[in-house]
Amino acid sequence: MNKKTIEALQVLSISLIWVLFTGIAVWIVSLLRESLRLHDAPDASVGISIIAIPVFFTLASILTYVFIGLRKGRKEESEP
Amino acid sequence: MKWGMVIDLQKCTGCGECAAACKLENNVAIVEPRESEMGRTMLWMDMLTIYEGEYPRLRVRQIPRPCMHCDHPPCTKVCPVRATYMNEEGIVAQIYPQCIGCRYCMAACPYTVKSFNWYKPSFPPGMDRATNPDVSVRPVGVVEKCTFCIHRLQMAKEQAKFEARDLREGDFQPACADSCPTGAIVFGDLENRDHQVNHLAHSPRAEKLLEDLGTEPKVIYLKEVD
Amino acid sequence: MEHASARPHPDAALLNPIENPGRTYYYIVVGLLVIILYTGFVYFRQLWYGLGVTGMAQPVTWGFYIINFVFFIGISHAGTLISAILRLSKAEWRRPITRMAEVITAIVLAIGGLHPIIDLGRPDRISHLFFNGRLQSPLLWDVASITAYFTASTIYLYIPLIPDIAILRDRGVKPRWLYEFLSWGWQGTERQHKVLDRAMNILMVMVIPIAVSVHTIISYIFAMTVQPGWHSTIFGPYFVVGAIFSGIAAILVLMIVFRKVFHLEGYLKHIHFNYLSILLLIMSLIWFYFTFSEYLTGFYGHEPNEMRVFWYKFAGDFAPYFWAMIVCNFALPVAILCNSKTRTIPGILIASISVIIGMWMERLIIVVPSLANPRLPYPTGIYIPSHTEWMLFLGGISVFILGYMIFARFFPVISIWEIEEGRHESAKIVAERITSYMPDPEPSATGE
Amino acid sequence: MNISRRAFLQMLGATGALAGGASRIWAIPDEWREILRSGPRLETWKMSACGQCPAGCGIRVRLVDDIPVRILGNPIAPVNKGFVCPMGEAGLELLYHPDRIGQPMRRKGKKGEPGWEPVSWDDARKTISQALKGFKKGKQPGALGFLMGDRNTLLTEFAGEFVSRLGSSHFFPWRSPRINELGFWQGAGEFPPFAFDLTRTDFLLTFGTNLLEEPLSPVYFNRIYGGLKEKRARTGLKMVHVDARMSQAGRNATEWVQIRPGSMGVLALGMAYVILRDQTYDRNFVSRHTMDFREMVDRDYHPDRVSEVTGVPAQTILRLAREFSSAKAPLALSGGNLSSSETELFSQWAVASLNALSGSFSAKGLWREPVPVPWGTPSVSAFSPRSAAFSRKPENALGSDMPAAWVAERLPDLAAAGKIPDLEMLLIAQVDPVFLAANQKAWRDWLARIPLVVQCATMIDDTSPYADLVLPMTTYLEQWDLTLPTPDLPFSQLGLQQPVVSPVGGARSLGDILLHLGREAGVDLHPGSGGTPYGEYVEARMKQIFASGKGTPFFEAVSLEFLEDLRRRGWQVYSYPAFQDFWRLLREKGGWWDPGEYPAVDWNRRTFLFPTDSRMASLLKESMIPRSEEGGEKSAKTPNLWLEDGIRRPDGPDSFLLVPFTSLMNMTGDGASLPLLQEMFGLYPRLYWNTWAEMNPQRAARLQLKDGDLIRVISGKGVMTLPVRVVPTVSPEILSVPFGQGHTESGRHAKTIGANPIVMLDHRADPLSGRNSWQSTLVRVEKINR
Repeated sequence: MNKKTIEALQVLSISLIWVLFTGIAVWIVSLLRESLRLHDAPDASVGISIIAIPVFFTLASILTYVFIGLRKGRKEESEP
Repeated sequence: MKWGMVIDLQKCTGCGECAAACKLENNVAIVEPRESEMGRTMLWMDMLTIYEGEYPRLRVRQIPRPCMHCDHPPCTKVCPVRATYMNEEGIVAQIYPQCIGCRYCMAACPYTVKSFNWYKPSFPPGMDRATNPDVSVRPVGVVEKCTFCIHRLQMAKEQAKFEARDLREGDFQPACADSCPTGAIVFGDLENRDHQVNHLAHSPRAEKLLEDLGTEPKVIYLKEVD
Repeated sequence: MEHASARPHPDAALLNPIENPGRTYYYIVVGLLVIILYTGFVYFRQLWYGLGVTGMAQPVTWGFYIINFVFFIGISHAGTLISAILRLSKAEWRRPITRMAEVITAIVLAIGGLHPIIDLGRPDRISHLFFNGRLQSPLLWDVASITAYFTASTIYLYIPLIPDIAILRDRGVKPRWLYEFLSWGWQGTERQHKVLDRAMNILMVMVIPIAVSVHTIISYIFAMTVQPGWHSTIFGPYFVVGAIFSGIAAILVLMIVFRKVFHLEGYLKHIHFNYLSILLLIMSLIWFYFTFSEYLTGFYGHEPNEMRVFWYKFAGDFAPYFWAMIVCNFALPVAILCNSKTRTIPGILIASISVIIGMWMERLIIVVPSLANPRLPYPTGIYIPSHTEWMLFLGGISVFILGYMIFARFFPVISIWEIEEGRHESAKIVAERITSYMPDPEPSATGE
Repeated sequence: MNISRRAFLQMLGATGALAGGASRIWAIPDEWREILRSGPRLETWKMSACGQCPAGCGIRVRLVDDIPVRILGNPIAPVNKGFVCPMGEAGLELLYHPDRIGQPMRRKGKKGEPGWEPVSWDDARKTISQALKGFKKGKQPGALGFLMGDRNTLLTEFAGEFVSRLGSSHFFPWRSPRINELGFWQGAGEFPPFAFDLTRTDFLLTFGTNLLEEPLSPVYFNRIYGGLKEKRARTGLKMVHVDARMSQAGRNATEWVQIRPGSMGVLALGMAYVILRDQTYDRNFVSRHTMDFREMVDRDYHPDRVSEVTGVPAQTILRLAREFSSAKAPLALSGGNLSSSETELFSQWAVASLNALSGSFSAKGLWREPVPVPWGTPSVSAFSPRSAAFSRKPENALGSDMPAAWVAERLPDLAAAGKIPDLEMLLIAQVDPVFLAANQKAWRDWLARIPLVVQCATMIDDTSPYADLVLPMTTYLEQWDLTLPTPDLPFSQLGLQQPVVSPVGGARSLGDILLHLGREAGVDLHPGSGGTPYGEYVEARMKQIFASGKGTPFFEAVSLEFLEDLRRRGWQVYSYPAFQDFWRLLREKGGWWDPGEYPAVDWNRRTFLFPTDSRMASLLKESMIPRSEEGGEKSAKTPNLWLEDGIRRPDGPDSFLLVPFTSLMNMTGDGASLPLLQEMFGLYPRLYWNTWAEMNPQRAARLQLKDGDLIRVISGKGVMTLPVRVVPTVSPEILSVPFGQGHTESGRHAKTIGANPIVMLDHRADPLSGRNSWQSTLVRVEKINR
């Protein structure tokens, strides 16, 4: 497998992870709205979502940070 | 509008007719011997037996036990998919097509009133014909329990609408109240001053099961004084 | 390069299992696959007929599936949490241990996370959870927290793995593309190291609260109900302690196994076992303290329903399990680990295994008795797990072993680069750190 | 099959009408399912009368598109006022039972071997009518016998008529014992016994009589008990239940008195002794309406002795006696299934005399005199409509004037004793003697000896293997009949049974079968054409009622007094100028009743005889029935002697007195074939689909038995393995086992479920009444270690 495809795959995987985490965030928010609509213990729900959503995004951003960082940090000659 | 039930233990003879009527009215599956030995028998209306004292002072209390339809139901809180919830008329209802069968509500119910369809509900061959057409038969793998015969409420409402009037007391009676030979089970709107249950609920004999849990049952017992 | 391991690597022992796995490896894999397939069939049967094939009934509506759920998640706490703590506290002896620990987490968490789904009466309706879920139910808190923990710990496993992957890539181990893909172009430059360290530092701080939250929330599943024996404020920390406890035991067992199988005596020295087993001993004591206060309050309050459950555990049908649990979790490990003579590798192995069994029993004792003793005058419930449930338990364990073996087949179970780093730098760093603890030399001394 | 069913369900779900369950039933025509699926779902209600037990409650059946889906109570039926019992609820399970036979069955193998081949109705009819013609020619008079389960309907009387028209007197109605019947028969020469009005008593003393769980009229009595319980909180009404087991009657009483089985008569006389000694007895009544009072007084039943015999503390005896005699309207009841012991007749007699002494009979309106139904005497006089199944004819089975029903259970013994000739042919209908009788073996042998045994049944039951031919009979939901006034109730009613659906399969109603058979044998019981001639007979009988102008079709609730008043002033509550209107009303309302309550008993025409030694001795001589088994020599003893050993005590720590009891879920034993009842059977002990044994905690502790352990119960007759329920509601001396399970046939739901305590009973009987005893069998109990 040549370098190009592999790099493409790597970028793809990172973006997929973003998609996944955004999905989770959206899901939690929708549940939140649901619980507000039925007003069953929205406070608990709010609390959870406040914690959960940032956690997921931090994780995603760490990954991206590492990814980009490593690419930036490569030696010059490794560039084709 | 808050539906509730009063069971007068001073009148109740513990004949068990309420339980039988309930099973037939709601198409509650009949569990075959091997299964029921494991404790999978389904009774929406059960009969509790309590032995008090010793002979010659022995008294045996028999307590019909439907779902308590709590005002603060421990079961609805824990349901992850809103398959059980309290409707605006105070009835704790089950949505069978919604239930994922996690059985959390069963674990959370302090009265243990819920039963689970471990297998596809089976009716004695022949009886499947005679099931009550007004009540859906539950699929396998969902939790079920007493619904205060909510289907009858629907029909009563339609009837009332058709006759262009409001619901009257007695229009809507669950099967157990309907079939109690001694009239020990009274059903009605706890908030409506004209309804009998409203008065009975405030009688000095009134008590609730596990009152201290603060679940606020809407099934109220009038205790046996003699 | 067709030939791997052209030039001898200082840590060849670590690369060996990857570069030329033995034949027995494949035998074991096949064996495990057979078990797993059969388990799959058994589960399919359950899908087909419904949960009736299990031993559950009213009032004991939760059985092995929930027990194992709690148990596996508990085990998973070993890894990430321990390694994070060790990393954070800059314990140098952590280097050969961390990765093994992290791998446990990743795999066991996946297995444990599946159990609630196995337990569902209608798994086909799982989507309801996403479209009409309700956040007020502790079950959903779990879904959220476990997902978070799983992702976090996999990332936490992956990032320190990158340099090792790069090593494998450079040694041209097959499949090249895999390592190429996963190594993210690591070349070990200064800059890359800096990036890696920074990411690690953020992660280890993040992971710890998540890990704690996960098991706390699992305990909430029980504690949020009003059932006797469950409705207790101590449950959160109690579960977390139990989790770490069983986790450490699991790590120890694994370490001993790998040490034997891959001849890692050079890496896993007695000192590692010694430190970890002392940690285990401490956890055992803490666990006992929690258990004690949990039951004492229940007993002293003497609330009838509580007492019914209490006696059911202490003198009733569950007494054998209860006392066995006390022995496995407290008496035996403490006896073995207190004494430095018995704190040998075999001793530690025995202690850890007994702890794992004991912790499983603890979960059993938490879940079943409260359900079996309803508040109203019903007969006490009976629960006899069926063949299906046993098989799924066994299957879960085999999946874990298989997963671990596959990981060990492709990646080093001990972080090579961290070891190297340790070789070169740690001595210096530690020396500096120690001097920094030391009181400064007397000014007068230099004055002369 | 599954798939199709699921599709079917979804389909119904869409239309809102859901039905589920297995689809392998032949009993139901398939087109019904079609109708239910695609029908317009028109709801209709049909009135009829329940036939599950002799109570004859009014029922109303809900039909959707003419398919019955539910049975409820008829709100205007005076007995049950719109309520039914679980057995009544389960009626449709009987109608739809998958094991109902669709056509006549001929036994393949030898007698006693199941294994059947279907035959056509014509063949069956030929076989029978040939036999019958023989009797008509008067070859062997009386070689025809008819054993019939008496459901207290007109059909019993009709069947009796059928038999006597064929020149035989061997009609043996089989029915569960009634309250007080033996006592009043002996004490006041009354049969049927007086009715009583529970609502008027202020001290109810029941000697083992369990009105709530016996097939008298459980719904009625549950209703009344509910009222009494509510009332007693205000009026201080006392309800005392004397029995070895705390049955529902005991649980709903204010006090339960444990007593040794069989010794109730002794307790009653013990109380009488106290009353006499205190001089608190009803002087007026005693002096005017009784005999043998002197002898009565002489007899010594000192409390200490009584307490020794009965196990009831002397203080309790004194207290009960004084409370009872000081009550304004005391009422003591005895009799019924559960109290049948070796001293039963004596006990009932003693209890009746307790009523006489305590002034119960003088209390206003407490005891009522049954009024015959106002239809003239039937064409054949042997069977009075009030008491179907009662004959005083000299050629009666016993040769005395004992009601034949009292001994139906012991026919084999009578045959063995030569009291009845060897039968050529025996018809059996509506009863399952091999399951019900204590002397099973004797029954098997006797049935095996009879050349032709024909059974009319809805499904193959335990007796069928001994029948040569089984004719498929309709259930009460597919046939015409009239339920007769319930004994013991203070008013009379006739419930109209009418076909709710056309007969399922090839079943025919017993009435029609008999009519056809009769005609073929040259006896025309009722001139009538058409498909259901028996229906026409029923109609004809109602014509007589119409002619009498008495009573009214069931009528919406108005107070009895008001209706009575209307009637007296010549009003009719409904207007029915022609019989057709009357008949239409009957079918709409579900029955006829006379709103006027029975008149109070008039003692001026009667005297009450006290149970003295001399009387019992003479009675013993008169009604001595030699028995095939051990009883023979015992019956020669003098009353005191047999009384003493008629009361048994357990010997040894593992020895118990086996006491079967009936439960509301399966009063007659037929309930076992209905799944709903099989499940409800264990409602109280929470042992569904099973038989259990109830044991007192003390004894259980001594035997190291925990609740739920398995025990082996061993008697002279057999062995049962049962789970034990350790409950404080049984006396330490007895082991209480529910009756109704342990069928060998009777359909898939009854087969091989539970055990039958009746099988275990030693074959002992009350030498006076000749009725088998349920309470005099000692058993040993062994623990089974799992």
